[in-house]
Amino acid sequence: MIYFLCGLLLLVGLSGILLKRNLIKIVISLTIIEYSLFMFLAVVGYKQNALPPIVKSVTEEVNYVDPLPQAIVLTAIVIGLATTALLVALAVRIYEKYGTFDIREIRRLKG
Amino acid sequence: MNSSSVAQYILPVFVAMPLGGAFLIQLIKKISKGFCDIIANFILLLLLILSLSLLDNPLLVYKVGGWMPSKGIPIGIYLVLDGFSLLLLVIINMIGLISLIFSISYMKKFTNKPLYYTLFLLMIAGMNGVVLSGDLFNIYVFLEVAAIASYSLVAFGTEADELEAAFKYQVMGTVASAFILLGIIIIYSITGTLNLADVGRVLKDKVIEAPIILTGILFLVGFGLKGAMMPFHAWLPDAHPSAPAPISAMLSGVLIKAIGVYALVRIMFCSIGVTPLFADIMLVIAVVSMTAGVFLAFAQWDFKRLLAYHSISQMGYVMLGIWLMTPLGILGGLFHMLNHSVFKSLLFLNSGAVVYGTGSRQLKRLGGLNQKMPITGCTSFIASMSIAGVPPFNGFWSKLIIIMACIQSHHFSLAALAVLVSIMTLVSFLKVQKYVFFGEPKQELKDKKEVPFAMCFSMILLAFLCIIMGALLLPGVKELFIDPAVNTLVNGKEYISLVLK
Amino acid sequence: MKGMTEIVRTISRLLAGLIFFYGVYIVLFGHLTPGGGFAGGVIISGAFILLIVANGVDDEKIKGEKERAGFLESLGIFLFWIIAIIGLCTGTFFFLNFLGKGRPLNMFSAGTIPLCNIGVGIEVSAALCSIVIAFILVKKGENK
Amino acid sequence: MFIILILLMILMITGAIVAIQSKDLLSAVISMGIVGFGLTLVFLILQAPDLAIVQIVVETLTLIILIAAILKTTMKECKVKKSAVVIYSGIATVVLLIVLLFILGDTFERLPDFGCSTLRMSEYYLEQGLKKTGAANLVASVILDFRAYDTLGEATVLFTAVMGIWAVLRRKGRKK
Repeated sequence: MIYFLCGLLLLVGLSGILLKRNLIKIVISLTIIEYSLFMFLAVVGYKQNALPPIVKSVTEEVNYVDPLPQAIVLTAIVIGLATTALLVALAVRIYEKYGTFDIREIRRLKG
Repeated sequence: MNSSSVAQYILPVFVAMPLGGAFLIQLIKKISKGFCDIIANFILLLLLILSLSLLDNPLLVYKVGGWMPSKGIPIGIYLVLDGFSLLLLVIINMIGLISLIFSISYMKKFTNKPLYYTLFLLMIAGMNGVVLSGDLFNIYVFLEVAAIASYSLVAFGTEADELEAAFKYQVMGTVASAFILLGIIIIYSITGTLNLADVGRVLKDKVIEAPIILTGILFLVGFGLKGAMMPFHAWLPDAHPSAPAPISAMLSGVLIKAIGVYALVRIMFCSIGVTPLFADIMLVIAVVSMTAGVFLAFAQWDFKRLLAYHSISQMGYVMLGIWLMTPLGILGGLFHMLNHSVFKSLLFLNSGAVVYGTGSRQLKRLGGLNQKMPITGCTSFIASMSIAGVPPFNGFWSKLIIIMACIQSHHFSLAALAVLVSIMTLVSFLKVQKYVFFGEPKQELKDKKEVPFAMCFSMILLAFLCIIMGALLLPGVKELFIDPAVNTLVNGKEYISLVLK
Repeated sequence: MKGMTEIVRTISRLLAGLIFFYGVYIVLFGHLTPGGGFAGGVIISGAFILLIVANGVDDEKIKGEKERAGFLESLGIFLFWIIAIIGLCTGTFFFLNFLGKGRPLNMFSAGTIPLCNIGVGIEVSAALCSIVIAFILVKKGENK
Repeated sequence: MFIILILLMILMITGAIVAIQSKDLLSAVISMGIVGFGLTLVFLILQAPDLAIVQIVVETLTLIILIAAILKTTMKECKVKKSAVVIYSGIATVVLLIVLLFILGDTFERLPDFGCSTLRMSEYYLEQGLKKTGAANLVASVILDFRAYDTLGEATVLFTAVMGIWAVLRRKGRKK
């Protein structure tokens, strides 16, 4: 059931890209797709009634959550931030040159 | 095996050195502008020599961080170099060095040259990282490094149409990366490991069911978008012409191969395994790219857009060769990938020289440049003949092998189609030669002179390569260079046992 | 870029110091408590961005800031790269954790991990500062 | 705890739909913030404090960047005429998404179910993490020691993005 909801969020983001014409809306939809992937990764790494992977004491044996997907999500979050920042920079310069955020308008002006 | 244990330590240098060069250039860009040129060229020269020195090594496995496997399960990240990745490594560093020599004088028309060198070195580091890595998520990270560097390089000359092309390229690239990441997550949740060889070992005894088929589709869409295969090619005809010439040479010649074709073939052949249905789908995509690319190229009157469409059709040839799944087909596909990277980057460098000299890309406004720019004209003629597959040049040999492979595996219609597409490529490039180089020059082109020495040198070097590449098929040289690459793909699953021995 | 009202300015000046030291704490204790190079670096850059946005700044001064942020960022990632290369140059492996491990659960206990954390923290904070400064400098039609 | 997770996810999905459909860009960006901060809470519930810290701060910075971009340009969404093309593309997209939903749903049944993840590579990280790397925070040990090569690549991604933003936002690209 949880996987299904992550998949639903992915599809909402995908629909945003396919339907919307505004550059900023496309950037928002891309970010939503990435958020759904991070959530899916965190859900895959979860273990029932386990503790976060911080070792409190060296001796006793404790049941921890899987640290590998968390490392992957940490890397992917910063990659998502980098991609979003570059996309927004391009969108600002395109608005400066074309005067609009609408893709069809830009394609018409580009000729 | 001590020779391989010494050669093992060269592997991380391929990624660490361009990264170090990029950071160094940003640190010292205030002190001296000229120094950045020297650093960048020296690093790429060194990388090319190193990659050529690794030619006759068996499969090399390098464990980053020194983490030995425990209970047979690999722990850290593995850098794996076999014949196939060595072929790509040589392509990346060779075309990178030549494009960098070309851009010494070409980039005088652009501002902020140290920034250009930093982004170029980061793209090289990203591609080397993808080609060397034996870990699924590591391929994704270095694919992002190379992709983000190429997005910003496409928008380097901040004109209106270049920004729009870079934005479209980045949106499609990010969607492709999202699909690839989803595929990696599903593989991790099933097999619990990220190492390519370990994934192959776990999946070998699992029956192929819905999740594996979905990861196959996701990787096909993701790497298809990155490699500009036909249904996903929309960004390429805009992105490549608007990039500066050395960058579009790198994009067409190397990036869509290292990120698109190599990663898909490596994951599918060596790790997940190819089902006959998947191979047929890829054959259909290859044929569609091949034919549609040429037809679309006919209608173009912009020099670089025409070359971009031809890139799609030539990549269709490469995919056709590889996905026939026969030893001869794989040999033809890989050899054509090598040839295509040489003559396609030469053609883009020629278009850059034409733009540098005359300032325009429209075929109608150019004419008779042979008198004014003899070197560019001659090298462009050599490149056009080799892309069209005229006998003495390298394009002919690889297309011949692909067509023979098609006939050998009873795909007669595909062989006929390949011949037809080759003829239409020849016609298209004769049109280019007639409009740009032959005939008498127009009035405003009278005072144009030849391009500076650095650009001529790199073009002559590539033209020389175009001519002698045919010799790579001679029995002596073939075993050294092409055969290891073909063997790694022919027995793909050997990779698992070799890496995890 | 003009700043905000007087109340926001004073509060931001008070808070920025606290946020900065909280970020430094997260970076230094990255291997013991949750957080680490990335989280701490982003928090440190949050402190600087709070000052820039709250107090407003004239464009000439901010251009100097951008160059310094760029230099600091290249320095941070160069430090991280040096730590990686040391393993390779001494003939052993690429990212070897060569420093001693010390007693577990105290500050200097994780070999090269604290050094890597510091390098990544500097790089991430300077990178995000220069991203926000670059966006602030975008005028209606002109920006270096 | 399971119910809270589902409620949070439903909140995030509605936030995403509002973000995409809303008429004004600023409210679109703010409702994207709902999705981001909802994700922080999901990370906390799924026992991942590391991710929660990074996500909350990175989400704030994404909002700052997007709002700075919108202030420099315009807040109005572009007007979409209800032409035939728009309706057809809408229907085609909805059909495509439903097909994708079934394919995803089909594979999600076969994945290991929610609670138990197949620990194969990370068993070693859990057992030997403290002994081999000395770091109590196992995620930090995975990031900076077992898979430090990933983090080098990832810090390079951020460095490349900053260089890219400088390349894109500089005033004159070509010297005339």
